[in-house]
Amino acid sequence: MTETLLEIRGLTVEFDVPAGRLPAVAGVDLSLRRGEILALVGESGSGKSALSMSLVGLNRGPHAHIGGEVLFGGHDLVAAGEKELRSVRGKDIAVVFQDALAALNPTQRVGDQVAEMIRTHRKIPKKQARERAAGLLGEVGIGNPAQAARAYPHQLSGGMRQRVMIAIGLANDPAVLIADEPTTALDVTIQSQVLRLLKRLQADHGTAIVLITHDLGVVAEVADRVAVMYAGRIVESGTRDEVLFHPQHPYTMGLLNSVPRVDGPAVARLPAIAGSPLTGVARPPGCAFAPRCAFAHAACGDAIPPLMQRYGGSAHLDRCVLDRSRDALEVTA
Amino acid sequence: GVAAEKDDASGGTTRSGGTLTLAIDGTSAINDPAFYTTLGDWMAVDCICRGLTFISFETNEPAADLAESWTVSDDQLTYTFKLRQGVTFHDGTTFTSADVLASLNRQFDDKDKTLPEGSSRPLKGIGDNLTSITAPDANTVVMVLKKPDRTLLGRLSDIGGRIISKAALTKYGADIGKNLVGTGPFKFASATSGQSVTLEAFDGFHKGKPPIDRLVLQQVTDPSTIVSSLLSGDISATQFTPYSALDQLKGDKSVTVYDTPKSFDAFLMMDVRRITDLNVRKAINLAIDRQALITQAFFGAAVLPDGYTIPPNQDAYDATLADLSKTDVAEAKRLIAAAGATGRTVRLMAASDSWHPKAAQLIAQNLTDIGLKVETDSVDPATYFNRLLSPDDKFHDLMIWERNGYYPDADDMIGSLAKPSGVYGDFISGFTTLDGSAAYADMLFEAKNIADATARKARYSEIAREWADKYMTLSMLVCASNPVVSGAKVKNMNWKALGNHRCYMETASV
Amino acid sequence: MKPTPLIELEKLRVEFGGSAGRRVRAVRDVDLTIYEGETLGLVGESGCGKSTLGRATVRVTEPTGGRIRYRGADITTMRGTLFRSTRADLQMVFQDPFGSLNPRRKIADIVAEPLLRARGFSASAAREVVDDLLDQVGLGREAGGRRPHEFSGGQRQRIGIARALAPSPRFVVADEPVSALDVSIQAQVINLLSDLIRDRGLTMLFISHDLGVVKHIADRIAVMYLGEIIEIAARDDFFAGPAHPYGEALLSSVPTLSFSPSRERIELSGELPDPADPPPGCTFHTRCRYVVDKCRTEAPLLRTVADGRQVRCHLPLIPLKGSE
Amino acid sequence: MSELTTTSGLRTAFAARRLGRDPIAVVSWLVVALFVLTALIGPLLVSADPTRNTADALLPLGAAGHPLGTDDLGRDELARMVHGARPLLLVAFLSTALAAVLGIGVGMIAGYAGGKVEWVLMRLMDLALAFPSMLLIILIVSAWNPGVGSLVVGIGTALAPGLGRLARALAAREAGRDYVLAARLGGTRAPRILVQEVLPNMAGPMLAQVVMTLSVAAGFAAGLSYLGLGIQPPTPDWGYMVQAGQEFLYTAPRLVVLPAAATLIFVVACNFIGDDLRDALDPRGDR
Amino acid sequence: MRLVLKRLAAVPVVLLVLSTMVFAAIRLLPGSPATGLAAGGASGQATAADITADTEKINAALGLDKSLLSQYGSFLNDIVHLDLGSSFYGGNDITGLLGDTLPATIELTVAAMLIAVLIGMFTGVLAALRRGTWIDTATRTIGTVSFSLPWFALGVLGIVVFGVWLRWLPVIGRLPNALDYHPLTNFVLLDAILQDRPELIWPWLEHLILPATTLALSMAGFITRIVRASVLEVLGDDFVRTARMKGLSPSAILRRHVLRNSSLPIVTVLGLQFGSLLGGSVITETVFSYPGVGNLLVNGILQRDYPIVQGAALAIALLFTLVNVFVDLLYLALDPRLRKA
Ligand SMILES: Nc1ncnc2c1ncn2[C@@H]1O[C@H](COP(=O)(O)OP(=O)(O)OP(=O)(O)O)[C@@H](O)[C@H]1O
Ligand SMILES: Nc1ncnc2c1ncn2[C@@H]1O[C@H](COP(=O)(O)OP(=O)(O)OP(=O)(O)O)[C@@H](O)[C@H]1O
Ligand SMILES: [Mg+2]
Ligand SMILES: [Mg+2]
Repeated sequence: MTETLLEIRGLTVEFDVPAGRLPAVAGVDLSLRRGEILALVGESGSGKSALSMSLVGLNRGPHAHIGGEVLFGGHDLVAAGEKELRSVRGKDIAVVFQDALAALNPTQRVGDQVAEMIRTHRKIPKKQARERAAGLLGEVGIGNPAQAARAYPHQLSGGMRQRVMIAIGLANDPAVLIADEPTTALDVTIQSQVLRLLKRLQADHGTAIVLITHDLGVVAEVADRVAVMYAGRIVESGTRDEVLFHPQHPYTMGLLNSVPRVDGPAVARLPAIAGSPLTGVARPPGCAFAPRCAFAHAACGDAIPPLMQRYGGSAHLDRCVLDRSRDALEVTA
Repeated sequence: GVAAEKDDASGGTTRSGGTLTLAIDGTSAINDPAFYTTLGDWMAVDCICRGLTFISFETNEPAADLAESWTVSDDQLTYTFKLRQGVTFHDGTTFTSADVLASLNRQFDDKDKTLPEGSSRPLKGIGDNLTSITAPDANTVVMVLKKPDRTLLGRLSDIGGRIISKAALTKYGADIGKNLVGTGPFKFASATSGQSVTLEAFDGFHKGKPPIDRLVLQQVTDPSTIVSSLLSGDISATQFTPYSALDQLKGDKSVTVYDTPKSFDAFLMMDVRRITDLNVRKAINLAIDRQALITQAFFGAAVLPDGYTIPPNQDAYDATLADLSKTDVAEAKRLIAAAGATGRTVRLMAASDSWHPKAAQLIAQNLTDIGLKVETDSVDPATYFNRLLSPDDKFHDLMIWERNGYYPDADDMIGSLAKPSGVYGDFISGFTTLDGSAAYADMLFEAKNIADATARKARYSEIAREWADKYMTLSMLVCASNPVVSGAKVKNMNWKALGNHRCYMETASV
Repeated sequence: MKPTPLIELEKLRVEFGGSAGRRVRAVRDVDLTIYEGETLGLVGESGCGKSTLGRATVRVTEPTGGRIRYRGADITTMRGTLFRSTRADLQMVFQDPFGSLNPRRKIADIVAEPLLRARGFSASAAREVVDDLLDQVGLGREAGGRRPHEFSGGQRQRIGIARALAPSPRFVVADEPVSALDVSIQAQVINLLSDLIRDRGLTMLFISHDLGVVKHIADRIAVMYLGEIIEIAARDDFFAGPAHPYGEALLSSVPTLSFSPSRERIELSGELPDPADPPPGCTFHTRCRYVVDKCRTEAPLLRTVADGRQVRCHLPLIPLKGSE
Repeated sequence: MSELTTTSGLRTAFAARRLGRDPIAVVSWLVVALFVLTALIGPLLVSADPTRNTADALLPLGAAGHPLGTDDLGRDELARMVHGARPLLLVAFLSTALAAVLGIGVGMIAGYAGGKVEWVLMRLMDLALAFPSMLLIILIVSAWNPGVGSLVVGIGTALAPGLGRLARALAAREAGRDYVLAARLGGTRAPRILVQEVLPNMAGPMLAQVVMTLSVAAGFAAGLSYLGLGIQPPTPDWGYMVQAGQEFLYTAPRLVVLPAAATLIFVVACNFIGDDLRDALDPRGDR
Repeated sequence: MRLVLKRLAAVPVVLLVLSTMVFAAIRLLPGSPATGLAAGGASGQATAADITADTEKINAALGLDKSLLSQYGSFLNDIVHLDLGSSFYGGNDITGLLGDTLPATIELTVAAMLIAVLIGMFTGVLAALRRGTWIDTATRTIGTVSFSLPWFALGVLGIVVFGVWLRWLPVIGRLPNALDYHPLTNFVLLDAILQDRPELIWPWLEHLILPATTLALSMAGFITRIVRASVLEVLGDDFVRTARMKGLSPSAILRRHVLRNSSLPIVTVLGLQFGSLLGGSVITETVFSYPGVGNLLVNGILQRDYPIVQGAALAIALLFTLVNVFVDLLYLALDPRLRKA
């Protein structure tokens, strides 16, 4: 549980957009350890996908500018050439995308799509790859794997498709699996099936998973560690229990409070965060959350606060300059 | 290049083999002397079948062909033809008088069983004048006429007079056009409508097997393609060359341009029912700038119509008629003004192919210049025909048209143009509605039978002058040629015949 | 006080698709009453027919069969001017904050449209109402001069709400109005809706697949499965314990923010069957853990159980009324 | 269309910026403007009569008084080129307008109405599309007297279904949009919905397609005149001039090249403009 | 399978309506063939009475004197019996004529299609992959220009350059006249194999190159544009990202994922474009004196030969319909999503 697989240092991702240069990821330091599930949470546009895609250069392009370091097995993936990255992609680091229907080739049988993943990194005969693919489909809980392997994506239900995506992700037993909102498009009943599957596979294979989600319930369910993102930066990180039940950053607190919960009593008004998330090109000089923060004072606007440990465990970091009584802000668990 | 002075059919006929391709205007793949479809199809008939007489267009006199000789009775009514012996048809049968009767009967009798639907019988007129046609023996045919007809021998050389194998007629009946069998130098091989007719040299041709192996008549409709394919060698020869290309072709060594006789009439028909005032018609005639037509519409391949409707290559050509086609714009203007026709609208119709639209534009200009208002209408040939022949057509007052001499005789030109009951006199110009027109039928009949050539020519000139002076239903534009061009390798081709849309390729080689 | 029915659906049916072979029966003979002043939460899995039911209720989708009554009057086949003015009483708020506003029109025009068309307001009279509305939904009246692309998702949803409220409707169908929004924004919009319901005495059909959201806004809950209503219960009763095995599974699947995530989960096997080819008998039997033979052949009826809740199950988890 | 020009905000500003960015497109806009200008006022500027025959036939380029020489009938080629722009542009614009009115009208109604109305209208369009346009136009045009009128009707009718298809697809997409539903809920009647909600939102791609259609129509107009089914002589017209000049392909190629090139340039420019409009107005282009 | 049958079942209906339209359109053409026929046959000696009589006789023979309705009835009846009537000029059997010409047109248009697709695919993919570079701009510009080129201009240009100046290629016809060819299927390539006459192939190709390329060039420009757009669209699709995530090389992504999916919109366009190809063949065949249906049609129109125009128009429409059915089926084969039913 302690070996660091992936070390992210000062990662920045910027996109050229009509209005200028958009800092989607504005300097992120993060590490992923072997076998853990790290949840990356944050609202839409906070840079979760941009961060994770840049790990394996999937968002490289003429209008994307990626900076910083991503150290994996002693190599810096940010500086790595396309060719080198190709040998990492799918083999050591795989990705499960959110919209499985769009992410699967509509004109190719799913079995072949799984087999292709295998054959890209291991030179084995087609037939063998197909068998292995069917095996994988069985492993991700598809009832009749042989038949499903011959199906086209549209012939499968949403849950099935997501399982196929996961099968593709796990095909080469990668060390890291990035799951970008793997259950957001699914119904709750299916979502719980898929989450359980992920958890089981992670346990069986020892894969480290970066789970991207904006659903705090999902985080509570499966994550070992949590990193909360806001406007391209990590504002708080720590173990699941530390972040969810002893949040330090006002944003995390606000987020937790505004979730309408099924457990607990119905309330007349949800404690919402005012305003809307920052997604534009222009960023304030200080704390990006300050304009929405109920506790903000003058100092918040001066400089971007550093991510640091203040209370609780040594690995519980947050990016807030406020010194205040935690008890007053405690979330009722 | 230009044809050398003496490059004729008279050269030696050594067999060269090979394929000669002629570009034609079109083909319906029906080759039947009693059924007209296109000029091209009749060129094929010309090659497959031969008639009792033959006009080579080297001279204007009918010569013996399948009839070896003939005698004419003193009353000019009985013609006795001695048939050539030892001639075989392409199907192997021997040529006899029975074939002659069977073939000519298709022209004379509209009830003949072997006539296809919609057939046209070019020799119908001979049939109407016929008392009997009999075959006393296998080698003799006797025709007895009602009234004398000096043009009979000439007209028998026409396409309509071609002799078909009786056996084939019996076998194919009305379908003979798809399987024509004659005695000509080429036998029918295959044909596809809209594309080509393929003929093969006939070993048993009575004047000897032609030098070439194969003759293909290939439809090429696009004028620029005709020029290009002559230059590229895809086409061996054609008489459908666009006039505008002549200068260029003359300068190109890969082709030969022949100085074809100016044998067809280009003219402007006037509908007297619409342009009722003779002086207006005369003014129109005087207004036309024929020199401009020669240079701009025919690119020099035409001459002034000095003989009125008789082209210069014919015996009855009389240059003293030149004043009938003179140009005098001042006089024309005066006539128009005097008739009170200034500003009047006249409609000018022309077909949209070949030289017609260009002539229409030039003439429209001339007529505008004398104070008329002209509406020009260029329509495709089929529509043109329809309008021309439709008695209640409201589209035209003036029509540009042409007449080819299919056999070289004045009767085929002025005879048919001035005849009041003919197409030209009736449908087109309404000449038949004018006082005194009826007399022209008899006058023309009488003239054509004058035996003495000089007297005949004089009579034709009189008729022409009077017809023009009194009626002016037809304004001659020019006498023009169908410009024949061939590839430089083509030798000994009868280009004079080709210039009259007649196809005699038995001596040609490639 | 006995509640008065505002909307009554009788055997409402909506089918899609042309030829007989593949007709999707999206809504199958639904009987439902929505009472004056209440908010009815409609939940169910994706594709079960929630939106179709909502749309058919206000007749943006024409029902294939059954009746719709509004304040006792049958509006199922009503046409013409009368219908247009009646329907202005019935409005909708849509899910997609981007697709539900015409990008080429000004906010004020969008919101004023129903006033001008259905209520016969003059332009200036409408303008006043619009300004008030924009203030009420928290955008401010100066927003009226701008166009949709200048607003964020949450703001657009407020515009959509303002438009729906413009003709002073009595009944609003809110079709997943917050599911496209981020949690922080979602809470704002839910609060806004609750306020409006309270202040204006609105009756609402609130469609959502998020039980948490429904819990905070609805008075009663209706659960839909494959085109049918399988359970209707008062909010608190439902969350205390659903009467239908499906409701039970649904509720237990929701991931919760709790210390002990390992609370008992009822895992449903399989997924929603093809709505063009629903299973015989009880449509839920293919995934039900309590299934008995009867369920496979005989379709259960919607019956009333204790507390006045209704459930469509042969073996409801709450005893049938009177059988206690 | 006015909707397009009045739309303020980012989108239009962005679109306007794009419009000017591509140099080929800028040139194309200028070319089309120039052609339209030529057709409108050009004839007033050249003094020579384009239909006046003279004896000076086939004068070469740069001949005295005839900068572009003369044609086979001695008419000033410059005057003919300038006057010849009119019929082509007239036919192209009118037939495109006809196609647009027919196609967009029918397609929009079909796409919005759906159901049986759509089925019937679309089958009608399919029928027209079952004939290659050229065949359809030839059949229509040859049934009338050749001229501007029959060309416009023929080309307009033949090109309408193409626009109709797109219009239907776009209208159907819009018809499914929630804001259309909202308008219906708000009591807006169908005709107003079509004009106010649907049409402005399909105007972008539609406009691009209409400009493309303009180029196709110009091509057809020239082609038909070339076949002799179009504008009749002596009226100068580029298509007919190409056909009439083809005789002189080897001797006076300019008689073909000038009108053919003018037609080509116009058609190409329309296509580039269409491309440019599509890029600029296509919502996907905003990404 | 059901979809396939459904598509095929619609063909007769389409044909019926097509024939009706053709029938109606043809009757709108001005002028009657009968007077033309009569006039053509009439030598200068014929009298007006002859022509009137002939015209009536011809009209009766052609059935043109009957009411439109009864003409329509017998027309439909004949069509059902695959009898398209016979030419007014000499009674050639139209079915036979189509048998002669249709294969030639199919050869021409299919060859043109192949050339166009090859060129268009190559340049389109290239432009898409090099998006925004000068290659892209150049390809698009050339594509647009060639797309705008009128067929007649291209054809004439080809003839002048390759036929007359360079003398590389023949400029008219389908096979050399000197060659003996006895059609079996009338598809030269097929016959060359069936009759074991390989010497037919080169002359055939030689004659095909110019007209087919003429037709193809303008279409290639169009295909380039479609391919470029389509490839760009697919390149932006999520599954391409998945393929990249798998570590596939760009060329493998192109081959295995992009091409097939981007061919879908291209295929639909091809069906429609085949129509413009057929329209273009009318002009191209005339320019090259190529013995196809287009040529037949133009002749028929110029001669007012209704049965030929009717037959040729029907054949073209039929070919077009069949190609579109084929395209639909191809689409079904390429896109498994449509096979759900
Ligand atoms: N390829 C791109 N080009 C331009 N901008 C981009 C691109 N990808 C992402 N962005 C922008 O970068 C910011 C961060 O996007 P990202 O997709 O990482 O957000 P996210 O946290 O994953 O949000 P969501 O929950 O909606 O998936 C957003 O403002 C987005 O619009
Ligand atoms: N216009 C339509 N045409 C054909 N089928 C439709 C149409 N609208 C909906 N359906 C089908 O009807 C069924 C119910 O759809 P509906 O949109 O009502 O479900 P829903 O419960 O709202 O789902 P979601 O939660 O995904 O919005 C689905 O199977 C859907 O595919
Ligand atoms: Mg994301
Ligand atoms: Mg829905």
